[in-house]
Amino acid sequence: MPQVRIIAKNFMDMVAALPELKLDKLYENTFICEAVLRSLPPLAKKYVLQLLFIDAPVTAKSMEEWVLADGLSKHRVAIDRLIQLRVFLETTESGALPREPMPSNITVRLPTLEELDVYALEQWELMDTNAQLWYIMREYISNSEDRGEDPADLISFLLELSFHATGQAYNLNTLIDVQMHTLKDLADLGLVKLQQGRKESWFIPTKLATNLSMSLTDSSARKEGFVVVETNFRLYAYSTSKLHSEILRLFARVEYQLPNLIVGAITKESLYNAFENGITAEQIISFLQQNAHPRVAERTPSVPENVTDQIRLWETDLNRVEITPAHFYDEFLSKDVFEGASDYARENGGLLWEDSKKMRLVVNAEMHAQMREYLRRQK
Amino acid sequence: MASVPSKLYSDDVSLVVVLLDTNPFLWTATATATTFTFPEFLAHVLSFLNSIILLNQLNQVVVIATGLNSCDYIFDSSAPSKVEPFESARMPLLYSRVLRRLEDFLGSDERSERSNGAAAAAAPSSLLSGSLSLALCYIQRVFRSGALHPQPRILCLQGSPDGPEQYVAVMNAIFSAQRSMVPIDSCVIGAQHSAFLQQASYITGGVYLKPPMLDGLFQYLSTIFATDLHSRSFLQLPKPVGVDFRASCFCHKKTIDMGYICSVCLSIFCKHHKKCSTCGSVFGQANPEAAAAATDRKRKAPEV
Amino acid sequence: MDPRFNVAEKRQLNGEEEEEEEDDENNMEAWERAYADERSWESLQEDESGLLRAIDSNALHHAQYRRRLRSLSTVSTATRIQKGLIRYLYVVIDFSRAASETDFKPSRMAVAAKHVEAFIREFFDQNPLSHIALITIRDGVAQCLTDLGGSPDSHIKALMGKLGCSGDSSLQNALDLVHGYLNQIPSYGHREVLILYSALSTCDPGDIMETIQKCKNSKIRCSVVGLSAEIYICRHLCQETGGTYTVAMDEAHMKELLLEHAPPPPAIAEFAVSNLIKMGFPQRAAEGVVSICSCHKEAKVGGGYTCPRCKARVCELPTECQICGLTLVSSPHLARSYHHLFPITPFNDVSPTLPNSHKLPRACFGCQQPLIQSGNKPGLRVACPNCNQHFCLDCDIYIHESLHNCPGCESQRNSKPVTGE
Amino acid sequence: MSSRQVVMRARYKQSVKDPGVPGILIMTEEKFVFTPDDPMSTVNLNVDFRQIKSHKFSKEGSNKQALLNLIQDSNVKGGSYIFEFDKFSDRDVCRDFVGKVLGKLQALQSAPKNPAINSERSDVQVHHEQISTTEMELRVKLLRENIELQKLHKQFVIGEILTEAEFWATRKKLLAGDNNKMPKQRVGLKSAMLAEGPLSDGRTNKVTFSLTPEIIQQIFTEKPAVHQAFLNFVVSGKMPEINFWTKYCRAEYLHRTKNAIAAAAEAAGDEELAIFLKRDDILVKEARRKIRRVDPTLDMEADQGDDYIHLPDHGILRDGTKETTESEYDEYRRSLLQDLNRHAAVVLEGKALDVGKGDTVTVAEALARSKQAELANEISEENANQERSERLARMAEIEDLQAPRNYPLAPLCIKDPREYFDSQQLNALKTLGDTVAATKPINSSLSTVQAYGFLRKFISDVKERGLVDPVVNPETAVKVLGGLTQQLSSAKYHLGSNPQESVLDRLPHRTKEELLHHWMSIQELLKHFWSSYPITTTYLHNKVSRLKDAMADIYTKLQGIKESVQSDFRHQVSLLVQPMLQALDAAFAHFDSEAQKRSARTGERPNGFV
Repeated sequence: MPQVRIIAKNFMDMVAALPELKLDKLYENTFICEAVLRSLPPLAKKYVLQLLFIDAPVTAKSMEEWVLADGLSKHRVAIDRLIQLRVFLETTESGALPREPMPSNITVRLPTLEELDVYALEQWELMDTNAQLWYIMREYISNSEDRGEDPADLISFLLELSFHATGQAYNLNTLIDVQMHTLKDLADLGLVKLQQGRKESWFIPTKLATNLSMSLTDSSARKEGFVVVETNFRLYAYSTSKLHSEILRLFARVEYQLPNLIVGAITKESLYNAFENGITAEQIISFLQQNAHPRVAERTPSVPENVTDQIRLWETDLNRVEITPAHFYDEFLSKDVFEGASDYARENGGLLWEDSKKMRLVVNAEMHAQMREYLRRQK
Repeated sequence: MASVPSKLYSDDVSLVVVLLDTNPFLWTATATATTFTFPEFLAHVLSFLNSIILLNQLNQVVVIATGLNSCDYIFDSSAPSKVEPFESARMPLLYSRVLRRLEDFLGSDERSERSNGAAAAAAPSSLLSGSLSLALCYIQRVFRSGALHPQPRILCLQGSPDGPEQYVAVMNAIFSAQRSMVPIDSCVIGAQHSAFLQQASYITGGVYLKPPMLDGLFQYLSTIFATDLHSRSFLQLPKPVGVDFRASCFCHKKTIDMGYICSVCLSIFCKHHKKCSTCGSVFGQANPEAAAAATDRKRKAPEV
Repeated sequence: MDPRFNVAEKRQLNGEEEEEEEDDENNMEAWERAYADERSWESLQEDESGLLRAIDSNALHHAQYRRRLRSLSTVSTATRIQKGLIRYLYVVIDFSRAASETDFKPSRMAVAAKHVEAFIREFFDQNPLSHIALITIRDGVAQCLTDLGGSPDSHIKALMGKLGCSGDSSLQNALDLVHGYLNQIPSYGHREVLILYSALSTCDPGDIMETIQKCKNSKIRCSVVGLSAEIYICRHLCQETGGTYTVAMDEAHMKELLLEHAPPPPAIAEFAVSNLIKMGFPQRAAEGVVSICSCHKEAKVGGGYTCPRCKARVCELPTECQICGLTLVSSPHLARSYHHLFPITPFNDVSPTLPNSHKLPRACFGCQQPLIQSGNKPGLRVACPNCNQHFCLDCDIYIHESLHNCPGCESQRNSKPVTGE
Repeated sequence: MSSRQVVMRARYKQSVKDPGVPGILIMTEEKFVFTPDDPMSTVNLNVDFRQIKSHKFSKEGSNKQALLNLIQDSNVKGGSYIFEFDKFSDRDVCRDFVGKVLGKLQALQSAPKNPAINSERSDVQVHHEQISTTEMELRVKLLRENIELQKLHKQFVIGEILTEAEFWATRKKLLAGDNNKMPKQRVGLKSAMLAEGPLSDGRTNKVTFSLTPEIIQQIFTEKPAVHQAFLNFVVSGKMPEINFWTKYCRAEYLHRTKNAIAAAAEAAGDEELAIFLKRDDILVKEARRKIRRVDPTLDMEADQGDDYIHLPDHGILRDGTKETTESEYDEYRRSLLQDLNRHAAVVLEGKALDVGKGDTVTVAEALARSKQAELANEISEENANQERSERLARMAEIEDLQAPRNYPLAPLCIKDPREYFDSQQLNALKTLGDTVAATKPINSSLSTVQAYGFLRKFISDVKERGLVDPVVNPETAVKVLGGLTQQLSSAKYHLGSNPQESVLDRLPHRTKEELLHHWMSIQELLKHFWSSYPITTTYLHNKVSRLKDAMADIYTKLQGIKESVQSDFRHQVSLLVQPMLQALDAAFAHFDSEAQKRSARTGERPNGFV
């Protein structure tokens, strides 16, 4: 969602933002090195790799030899990034000296597990989970100093966490208490799941945690969609997930639910519920679009235009009523008094409503004084 | 007919299928010839595999052994496998797994060697056609896996000479790869060039390279063959040497730039024959000039 | 007394009725009609656990494919047979009134055009040495859209430019026209006509039977893909000339039927005339050579090929030399067709209910996909008769339709399917 | 030899001042024809050159008009024809042509029995092509629109290297344009007409039939009686056509309403009408002869016996109601089936519509004539019918009873597929600088067992000791990277600054144009050259030699360009010219070799051409 996009570009920006010393300190940690490597743009990755065993400075020019005409911009970006992260160090003779960011032994990770996702996702509804995650982590880290923690340590711990195999149980007592403390918070965020054993206890990283190290491209978060919305506002969700059905209920009327199919309709009422809960039309639409079933995802728009438009319209409908403080006058002595009053009000552009039969007026509050003044004069 | 879903979920997420030439003669031979030994080779390749996986969490590596008598899958980074209780301090999991499977494979390969006599001794070539076919099947499966899949490419680490009997099969594989837009990179580690791979890379738009300094193999791999397809559109990689697409005739085996093709079996002859030596069909129209004339008439030649 | 009234009335009544019917049509919402036409509910399916899922098109597709493969192989497996590798194919598209029917969405015409494009591409992919020409039928006459040529794009461009349909259809006129052209082509070429026929009748100037005989005598193999219903005259035509007649049930089916004509057909003994064809194998021009290519009339640096006979420069192969008309190919182009000479045998179904089915391989030899269903039951699979390796259905299709190698056989030193008879 | 005609756009003017009439001037050896663009215009010249005594023309100059004035022989009749041309170049073409023609004519007049010229004239006739003016105009249009084409045309046709015919023969596509160049296809008779009922507005008693020329013609072909009647009444002028058709329609109407009694009644009253109402007796006469023609699969009447036809809603009968079967009205009854049969028969006879034959009378007469002809060759058709009916008999068989009639397929046996490898791979390797043969067996003293043993030992070593670290030592790494980079940059340089910008554009405009023009002319010539082989006629022989000479002097011109261009472009130019020269050389070589072959052959073969 917009505000998130703006702030939390990605984790590595923060790493890059760290002072040199802290950064260099981070690089002593294998995990950080790998995380950094992964966060790089494709070209940069390649450069790092190909300079891995080069210990002498390499001239920038010789690097450019490899770049095609239309690749130059990307090339620049990559190099800048590398220098920014102090992976490359510029040396006087305008070359870049690579440092070794990667010890040659790093483990292979395992695929992630369904239920953990769900567990994690329960904390995160409509918005792009990673986006929110970064949003929060960023806050968490930036005010870590206030809590008297070293952001560098924190970062390194987070990254380390991100390289733990998802769904593997790790013993808690391997951790120092700062980390323990952090871990509790993370548990609330759904990054890890704590498990109490008889005497020992473990923590289990979820997918969110392992995603930490990935830079914030939609790609990393994107998964197969499951929702089909049709021009008649009906909505079919091919999903077994409780979570999904819950999310849908937020803004759609779920009509019936088969083992792996949720059928609902987007109605004015259902949407008003959503709006009342502070969910915006944009969020709903983008949710529908992000999770469009592959079949419909091919099409553009993946969600029928008439539906998206209607959703927006209904939202604006809410803001249609405008409130004007006013005064209500009745029990006029005579017809002509009443008409005089109403004319007066009309002339001064304060008349909001009149009922000449029952002789009633509603006049803008600003005019109340004048009205009173006028009426007194009539007497 | 496989049409490739172009939608990819990240620019550089790649699937690299590595075809590893495990022809024992190759290594024993080179062991005598050059200083580059099998262990070194393994070291280079393994750390290459590792770095590929390292580059992107979603990257995927599959290793297929190209044996003398058989081909088989050696390693698949996506395959679920129970975590080993302890990881040997000496090397990461990936390495040990690959090595173990490789050992097993060699065993079975040798056994099948025995089973069908000294076939291999006769033909020193490893079964490239087999491993290529396997790789392509695997890649098709990845394509089927849905709209979101890593972008696949094949890397042949080949040292054995080409096996003539595989020609048709290899060409078929190459064309199928081309059709599904899977580039075949070739890194020739043998003593001589491979015409198979040269064509493969040229036709599928991959890179063909025969590293002059084998002890720098990793450098070649990381500099050129590690480049994901996305980046290849911005980078310049070694151009394929202009492939000579002329043919040589069946009759004298000499290269020709004009010749006669049998319309039935497409065999090539440098001069006109009465009868096709390959498929034995007798050519109805004795005079090729007449045939040529026919085509001439087909061309909008001036009628007079 | 006047009878005319009744007549008139009757007619009027009919008129009204018709209109009412139309109204019914219109009453449907667009989205409703979409369902009514596509009958999408038919493609709903429950798996054993009662879960709803879109129909397993895979299994169906495979089934169809098997049927096709068998029908082909019945002839081909027994003894290896010649294929028409060098084809001269006229694609005739019926753009008569009938093609504007909308039972195919958006219309027969549009769908036909779309799939003909796909077909043309596939055709040249499979028959690099062959030629195609396009013919359309409108207003009872056939018109030549493109002449025989080897470049897919030019055909497609012409076709897309000439959409729109009207008038009657005339099979005879089309056949006459084609016959006129195909009679001139060299004898070794395989003369074929592929007709996409929408109409249910043909409005001919004369006796079509004679035309059919004419085609038969000049060895033109006519095939028809019908879009509406089977028509006697079409079947007769195909029978007489050794072609095939199929009628498409829906768009997907039509696509399949079309693509069946992409691989070269088995050569009919009495039709096949073998001959030597003069061809040139141009060399790639060395880098740095500058020359004006005869196809685009612009200076090209390096690249391109030089015609060995007249030294003209052409940009890509295969092609016919602009200047001297020599057929120019590269050896890979020939190689592309080799798999037609060495087809791989179809795989056999493996019934999962074998006595010792638990011993069956657990994964597809080709792609490693598990062949075990839930509950550890062996899943659907096929086996290669030569190497006895097991494959999943997807690989089966891929292997036979694109790869043309059996990975199992290729992964064995012995039993090369390729070598010899 | 000279080109046989000149076609130019020009304005014909009465006087020099006169703005003149735009049109097309076609000059042949005998005469010149001027056809104005505006068809209304009265100016239409068709003048024999013999009437022309001499010609004048205006001086070339920017502000001057390009005029050509053909002055008539005063003793035939004075006056002159003035033509203005758009360009002087056009004018000169015509002027030269006129000059030639006049020269020739004078020569003829002076010495009518001059054998040389006669022979030349005869030679002239050989390839004189007759072309319609429309064709002409099309060509002119093309020339005007396409400057390059014009250049070529001027250079070769006017330059007498190619004849008009040859020049255009290679451009059939251009000429064809949209209209397809196949013999005009005929449209079949629509069966729709039978179904079409009368149109009736429900209110009045009016019933309207619509008769188009097609329908009328179809009526004639399908209803000989009507045709006959038409000839008798209308053509002979006994009855105005309109009446005739009204009667016809009335009859039709009665038929359609199946009102046999009414029909009978009306027929009694009106003998012309009767003709339409009664069963077509000409048909009945023909029937015996015709029935042979009728495709049994199409004989609808045949299965009228089958009772399902009489089931309600069967639909073949025009209306559901049962046929009244009083025999005396039989002849006034006509079933749809008869119509259908008749229609089928006509279609099979291959009588197609050729619309635009103008008024019905001519149509009718034409048809009558064709009928006569038909009767004449009736007998000759006998056997044709014979085999047709045989074929029909075969078709009539029930599908399922027929034997599956798929053709035997041609078997294929291929000895050794390795052949294919050898044919394609050996030289592919050569280019890679491999001197060794493709499949050099790896020289290995070891047995397979040993070999495998070694390998496995290696692996176990690695497992124990781990990998060599660092995998690559920095020096090698640097060397390799440097090497690769080097290789790349060199390749880049080789490709030139950027391949997008064409070499041509860098050249000075004049040179570029010149080169392109030469290139085009070479293409043109070469096309003609190669397409003339194999040489089978004297004509081709001459043509080829003509072409060869033309190419020869372009060759020299090209050389000239190479010299002329200033030094800094010389390289590119020579690069560009090189391929053209090669192409020409190839042609020359071919020419010579062929010539030798022929001269060799002429020994045994008298005519000398194969």
